[in-house]
Amino acid sequence: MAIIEQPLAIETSEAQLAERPLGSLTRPQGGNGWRDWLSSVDHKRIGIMYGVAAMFFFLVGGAEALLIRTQLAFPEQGFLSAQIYNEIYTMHGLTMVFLFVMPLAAAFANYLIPLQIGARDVAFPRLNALSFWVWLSGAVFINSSWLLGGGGADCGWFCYSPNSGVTFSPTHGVDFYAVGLLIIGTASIVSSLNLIVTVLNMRAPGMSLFRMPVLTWMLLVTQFLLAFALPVIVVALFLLLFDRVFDSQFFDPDAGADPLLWQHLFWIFGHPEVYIIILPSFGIISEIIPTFSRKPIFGYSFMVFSGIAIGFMGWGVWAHHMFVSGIGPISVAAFSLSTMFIAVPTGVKILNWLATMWGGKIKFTTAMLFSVGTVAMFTIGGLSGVTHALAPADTQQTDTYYIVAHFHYVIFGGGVLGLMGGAYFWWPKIFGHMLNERRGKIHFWLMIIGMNLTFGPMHVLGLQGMSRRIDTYSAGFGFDLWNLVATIGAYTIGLGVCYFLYNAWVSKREAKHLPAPGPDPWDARSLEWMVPSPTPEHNFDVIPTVESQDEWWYRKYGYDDNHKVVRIATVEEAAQKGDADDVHLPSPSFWPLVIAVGMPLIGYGVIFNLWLCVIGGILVAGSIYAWVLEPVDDPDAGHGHDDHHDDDGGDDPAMVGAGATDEGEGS
Amino acid sequence: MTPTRRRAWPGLLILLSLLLAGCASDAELDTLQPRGESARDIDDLLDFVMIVAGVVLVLVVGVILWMGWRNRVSDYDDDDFPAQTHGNNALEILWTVVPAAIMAAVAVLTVIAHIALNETEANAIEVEVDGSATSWEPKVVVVGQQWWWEYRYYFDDDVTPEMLGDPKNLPPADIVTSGQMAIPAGQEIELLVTSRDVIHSYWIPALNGKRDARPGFFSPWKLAADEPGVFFGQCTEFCGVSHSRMRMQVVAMTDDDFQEWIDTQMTPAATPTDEAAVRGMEAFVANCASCHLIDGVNDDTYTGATTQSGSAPDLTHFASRTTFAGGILNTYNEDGSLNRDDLAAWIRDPAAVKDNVADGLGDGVAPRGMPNLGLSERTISDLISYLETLGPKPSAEIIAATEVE
Amino acid sequence: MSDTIAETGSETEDDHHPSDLQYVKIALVLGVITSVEVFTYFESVLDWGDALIPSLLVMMVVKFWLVARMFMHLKQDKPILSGLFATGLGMAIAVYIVALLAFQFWA
Amino acid sequence: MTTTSTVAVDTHHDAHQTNTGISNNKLAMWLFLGTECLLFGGLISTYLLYKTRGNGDVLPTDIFDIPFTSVSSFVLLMSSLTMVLALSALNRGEVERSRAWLLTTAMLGGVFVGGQVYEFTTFVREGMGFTTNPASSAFYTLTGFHGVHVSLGILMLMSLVVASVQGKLKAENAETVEIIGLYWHFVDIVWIFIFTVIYLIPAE
Amino acid sequence: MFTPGFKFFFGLAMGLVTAAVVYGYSTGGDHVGPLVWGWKGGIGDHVGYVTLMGLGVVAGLIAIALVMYRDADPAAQAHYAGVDSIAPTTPAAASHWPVVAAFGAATMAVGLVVHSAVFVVGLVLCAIAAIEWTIDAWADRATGDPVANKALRDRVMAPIEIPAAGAIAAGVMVLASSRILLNASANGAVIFAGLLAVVILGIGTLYAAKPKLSKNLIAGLMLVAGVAVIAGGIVAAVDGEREFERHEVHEDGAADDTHADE
Ligand code: HEA
Ligand code: HEA
Ligand code: HEC
Ligand code: CUA
Ligand SMILES: [Cu+2]
Repeated sequence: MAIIEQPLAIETSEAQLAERPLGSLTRPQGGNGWRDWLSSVDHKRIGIMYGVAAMFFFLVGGAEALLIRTQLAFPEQGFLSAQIYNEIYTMHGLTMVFLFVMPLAAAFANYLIPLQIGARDVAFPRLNALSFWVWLSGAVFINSSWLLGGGGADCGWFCYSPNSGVTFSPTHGVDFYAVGLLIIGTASIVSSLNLIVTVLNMRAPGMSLFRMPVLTWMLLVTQFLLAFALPVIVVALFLLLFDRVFDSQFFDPDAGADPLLWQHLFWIFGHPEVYIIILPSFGIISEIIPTFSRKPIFGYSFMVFSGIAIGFMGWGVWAHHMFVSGIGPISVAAFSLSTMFIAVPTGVKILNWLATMWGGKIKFTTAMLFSVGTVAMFTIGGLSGVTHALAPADTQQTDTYYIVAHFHYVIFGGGVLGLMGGAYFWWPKIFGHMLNERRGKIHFWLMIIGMNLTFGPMHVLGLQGMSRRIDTYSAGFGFDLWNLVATIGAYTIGLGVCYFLYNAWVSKREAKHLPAPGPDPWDARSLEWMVPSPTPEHNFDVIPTVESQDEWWYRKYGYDDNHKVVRIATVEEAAQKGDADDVHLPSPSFWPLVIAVGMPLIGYGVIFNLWLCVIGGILVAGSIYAWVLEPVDDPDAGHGHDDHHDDDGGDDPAMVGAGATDEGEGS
Repeated sequence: MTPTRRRAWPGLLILLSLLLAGCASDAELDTLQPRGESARDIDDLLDFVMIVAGVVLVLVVGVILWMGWRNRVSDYDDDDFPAQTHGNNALEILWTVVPAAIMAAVAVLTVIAHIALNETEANAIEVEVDGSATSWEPKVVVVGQQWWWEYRYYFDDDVTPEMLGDPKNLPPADIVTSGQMAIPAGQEIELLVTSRDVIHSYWIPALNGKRDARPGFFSPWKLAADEPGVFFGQCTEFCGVSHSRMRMQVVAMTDDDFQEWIDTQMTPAATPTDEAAVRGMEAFVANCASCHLIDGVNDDTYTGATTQSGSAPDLTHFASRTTFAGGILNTYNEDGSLNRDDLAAWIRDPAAVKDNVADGLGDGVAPRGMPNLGLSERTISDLISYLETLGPKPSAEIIAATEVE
Repeated sequence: MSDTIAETGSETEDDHHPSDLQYVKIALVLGVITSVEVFTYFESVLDWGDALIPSLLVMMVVKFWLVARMFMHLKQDKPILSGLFATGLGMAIAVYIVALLAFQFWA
Repeated sequence: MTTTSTVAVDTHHDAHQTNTGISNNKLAMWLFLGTECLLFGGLISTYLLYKTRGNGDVLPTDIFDIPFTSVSSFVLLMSSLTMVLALSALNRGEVERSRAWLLTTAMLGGVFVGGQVYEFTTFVREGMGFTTNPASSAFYTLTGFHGVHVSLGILMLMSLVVASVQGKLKAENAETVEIIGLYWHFVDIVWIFIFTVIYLIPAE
Repeated sequence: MFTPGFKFFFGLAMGLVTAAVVYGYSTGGDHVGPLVWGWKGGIGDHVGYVTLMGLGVVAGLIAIALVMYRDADPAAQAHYAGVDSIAPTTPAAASHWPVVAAFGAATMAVGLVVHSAVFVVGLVLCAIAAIEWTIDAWADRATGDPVANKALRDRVMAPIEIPAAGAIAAGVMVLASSRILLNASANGAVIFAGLLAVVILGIGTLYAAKPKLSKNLIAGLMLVAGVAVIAGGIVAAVDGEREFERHEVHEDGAADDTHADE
């Protein structure tokens, strides 16, 4: 595969190995084989692995979506049984949110943050690997419920109690849901701390916070949201798990418990979560639109502050998911109002993108098409969101397909399209060759037509009264036509997705006959474009000193006396060569992977047999200590030691602290 | 050019589809055709917001299209740059303030509608209960359970959550029915919505928005129908395997019809005379009485159903209802005859008609839904004959209007 | 948050951590407050009336603040650390108070 | 320019040239503590919401043993003192003294957890189990999570003691001790909160 | 090809898996359950089966890892180093684990007669000795270089030994003190807990204040205190807990579990 053939800077010599006759316990060294991906701590490789895994789960979640749509194509179909349908849509929601969009955003965050801020790696490279592997083990875990748990979770992605209790959901599906999300949540918390520290601490000289690219800013806000929102669902999941496994009484109404507790905890997490989904995409298109409008982003600081404002306001609106739950009219009114005003900072962003394009020279590359599509589609979704924000109106809309339409427009139209645009944009940087543009545009049109065909009619269905989460519907409610259209649309998206994969495959083959794209194929603006494509393992030969926002652009262009833009350097002159060979890099490690194997063992243990927990626990605890005892920088790695900024915190038992605590929560 | 023109049509599609939705006539759950005060308030609010949203959408998409047309270039050349504007504070403040102002206006209307939706009026009406005139403030206790709705009418008491106590063990009511709620038209009906197991949601789109039925709690809600008629509904909170088949209806009647309905419902079940029906009653006592109640048959021994929710539909006036099994099946055929086929299918194997979790359960696990009792065809036929005697057959119009597919 | 953190921070930087004796004194203060807290439990000693809950909360906050400021060195450390922690703490307090309000916890 | 300016005035090793002047580890720990606030906040709110939901059975507030819990609270408070003394000793390079304080801190933590085991056992014996009612479930979950945090803290402290005995804990490593200390103090302030809000403020 | 490490762990894995299967069938496993991890059929006694099987799988995985990485294979090392062979080494020092194992066995025997807890302690001791001993033995012969062998041993064992030692120390403290507290009266518990804390604080302060003070004195004090606590704990555990009064059901009855949400 394309990814695995990445050239690497470090080569191991046999003589070095012989100096340390420690057999398998030898610290892994960098290399090119598949095994080196397992132990890699390179943020770029980890980013790529996140991306590949996310795309895989996109296919899984998409296949589930197609099953849903096939079942709903016609009234009264028995293609899927009601029980299977419930499991499928639940797993569809979970897969898409936790196993596709979030990791895909994490892929961009991992790959791009260090490059955009001019760093060699993230603050804690091994912890970064840990996040990925633990996330992956959680992802596999939650899906293993199809085989081991007697079916997937069947309670909907927000899994309201008491329907999620053992009485009403007796298979292990919900246990897998709880444990799986705990594992994934732990991984995401760790990764968010890592990335926050990276942005705060590892910026290149001169890269002040307000010179950072908007993408880095949005990713930073996203990481803060993750760091603060995930602990809340961690609490909720523990309560659920304790109820199911240890018979506690948190959600049993007969014992006097209140089912609303779950709803509050879930949505306190859940609403920030939707901004976690959208903000990376906002950041991505904030890089693409200026590049292909040949203008700087309009109102940089407004963009940044509105992102921060969204981040904060996102914490005060959660109960808009509970307008009909019976939280009382005063709460409803308060949350209804707070929700409406979140349209304001979001609107600022939309309008600033338009202003960026205004008067620009717009080149419709695939990436640009996706970005503009994102703006338009997100606006549709955002506006239907505003109609939900009116609590009285929402009493008609909630739990209907109108909601389904809203969130697919914002998630798919806003989030996924933006991420796709990002893929086209950074593909050459990551893989060293372009994705074919002509096919890319076909891909775009398939996606945008498909999504409007799929989700557009859902507005109508919802307003006509079609409930969501129903495995089938009767003829005669006026649902037939639009459901069929939606199904056709879904298959159109499916075609688009396949076409994208085809494009990726063929573009890779074609690339051999095409000239290399060079460091800066798009005439772009931020620091990652000053290093060769694909990015060398050490990122920067010399850490650049930053003097302005859009630093890379200003290294290429300046103004003449008439304030007209003139080129002052060619890309070749300004870019780095990527040939430094004395850069010190953090050493690979296997322990993250081992910990990631231990986590699901603990999980299975909680569900099936506590003794498995003991084994998993020993594995995890042992690996944490082994990790701590292993020096950050392998003394045997034999490389020049220069301006080393990276510190893994590895030899600090403090990090055991962080790790061990999460671990404690996970067991 | 082509791409830009095509980009127009997503927006158009939505507008167009909204129009179409408004015209759809067979959409019984349509939220855009309000038939009651609350639903109309909501609809008015939505209309206004839809216009605002439409304008914003047209503006945003319009600007995108315009720029795609005006500013498009096919390639860049080294010294051809547009003016490098970095921002414009006045403009940006403007488009912070204007949306905020629009939202503030929307907020005012929202709050007004919200208050209207949560107010109840005092509207006692005169009904005759057991031969004595009673002033009744129309109020119905709505109880959800997997996967059907029960309605309880208390005519004498002041119905409050305190008086009702535990939803799993409600005080005896004057009328207990299921699937179809009868109400007097033109009156505001207060509801107390609750559940005996998981969360459900009560929703009659033509009359009002929805309200969750939360186990252990009574949520106040209301609805009103302008005219007599039948209004369909669907449980909208996911509640397990047959969530999609948990439906309901509201039948709004003239005052006279409503009084007549009360009278029927207050009469205990007649003892059958027909031979098959007598056998059916015996079969009922033998097989069904552990869950179902028929007033005059097993009300002295009945202490609740052996189901997870502790309840099963009250069958005392079964034949007076035109739908059964959570509002998915018709009790009567179009020609007015008893729908023996569906009834037989139901009693033969309920799970085959409507998924449930009632068969093959381990010890001590209570069923959710009605189990397959393994009855012989003959017993089934007898039972149906008996069920037919339970209450008067509704009028042909009602049968036609309430028909489900 | 700005990139001047390093510079501005450095001004508060150079004052030294408290001495051991100061730590012991702080611990004594903490201990005394705790004793007062505990004594509220024995109502016979002193009837606090309506002031009970407010005073308990105030004492709690003082203890919390003392430990965070002095033992955890927020006082000497860069303000960004206080900022980060306060964000989490403030967010938690705000969000959960609102949630409890929605439950009519104080009604 | 940020990296070139002031760095490591008080940090004890100068390896880190970070934008904030704070080492990655310390920054990460503080952030982590920030997120922990939301975790404990959730558990505390759950308990507050449920503290009267006894379903007719014993409530935690019925059987609290305030005198005993007061002693526990003192113990934890004093362990914060010994923790900070350990750090301050190590900062001065007094390895032995610092080890003594670390061990003392760990042992005081042990007494606290022992006290918690005792408390839980008495409560169970008195008829309030984990599954008795929502209030008891919430109580054990909250204090249990805190107890697990303390226990992990003890484990970290013991690891430091081992490192110290092996001669690996020197003044250069003071920041490690500081960071673990931060965690320890945080666990202490969570208890300060719990002690007042859960134990001392009477139920209704 | 197959290194000593691989052979050792692979053998161990086979033994454990076989043991698990045998154990599973002998404790009520049916059909192919014990062979297929309970996929079809029962596995018998869960605890034993899962423990044995789990350890077996872990050993198997280690074995695979070892062979994959050409672990500690003197021939491989020699190949890398470019020499013909590496001189075999003999263990540096005699092992003290047999003594521990013997002690553990004796404790088990005593435990059989006295109390099951004692038996468990013995069992744990034996297990520890067995593991440590095997690893030592393995590491001693792993490569041709005693320093490397030591490093090897430490890489395997230190990550387990350090947390285990810490956990045991803390665990003993927690267990012993809580037993004593449970044995005391309610007021006694308060006093004891306070006293214990004061003693710890006192010794700590003493040690910290006068690090130069005779090491023996401090060590002695600590030993005395430690032994006192452990002994107290054992005595208290044997003596049992004090009498507890089961609480009556809360009179004001069910918490308001029904109310409107107004
Ligand atoms: C990417 C994810 C994402 C995003 C960004 C949003 C954004 C918004 N969402 Fe959405 N939402 C979801 C994902 C998202 N949502 C999901 C997944 C659900 C369902 C969960 C479930 O039940 O399973 C949901 C459900 C949901 C509900 C609950 C519905 C219900 O179940 O009853 C509500 C209610 O208020 C709501 C509101 C909003 C609002 C007001 C915004 C705002 O942020 C939108 C703001 C944007 C605009 C308004 C457009 C641009 C603005 C302008 C051009 C300026 C001018 C505009 C005006 C003056 C109006 N959303
Ligand atoms: C990131 C979030 C995300 C994304 C991208 C999507 C994408 C899609 N969603 Fe999803 N959806 C949710 C999040 C998301 N959804 C959530 C949170 C819910 C709520 C769940 C709940 O109620 O609990 C939901 C619910 C939901 C429903 C409502 C179910 C119900 O209430 O009963 C429907 C119905 O049509 C639907 C459809 C689709 C479709 C057609 C797509 C399409 O865009 C998918 C396109 C992708 C493909 C078509 C994949 C193509 C792949 C292939 C063709 C290859 C397949 C082959 C192999 C596996 C080798 N979704
Ligand atoms: C273990 C409990 C149980 C037993 C026994 C039982 N039922 Fe039911 N029955 C139910 C439940 C629960 C429902 C509601 C199911 C639904 O709508 O999903 C129901 C629904 C019905 C309905 C539809 C009522 C309505 O108004 O929607 C009929 C008719 C019925 N049962 C008849 C019978 C007959 C006849 C028997 C005996 C032969 C019987 N039941 C035995 C539990 C039971
Ligand atoms: Cu009841 Cu859905
Ligand atoms: Cu939301």
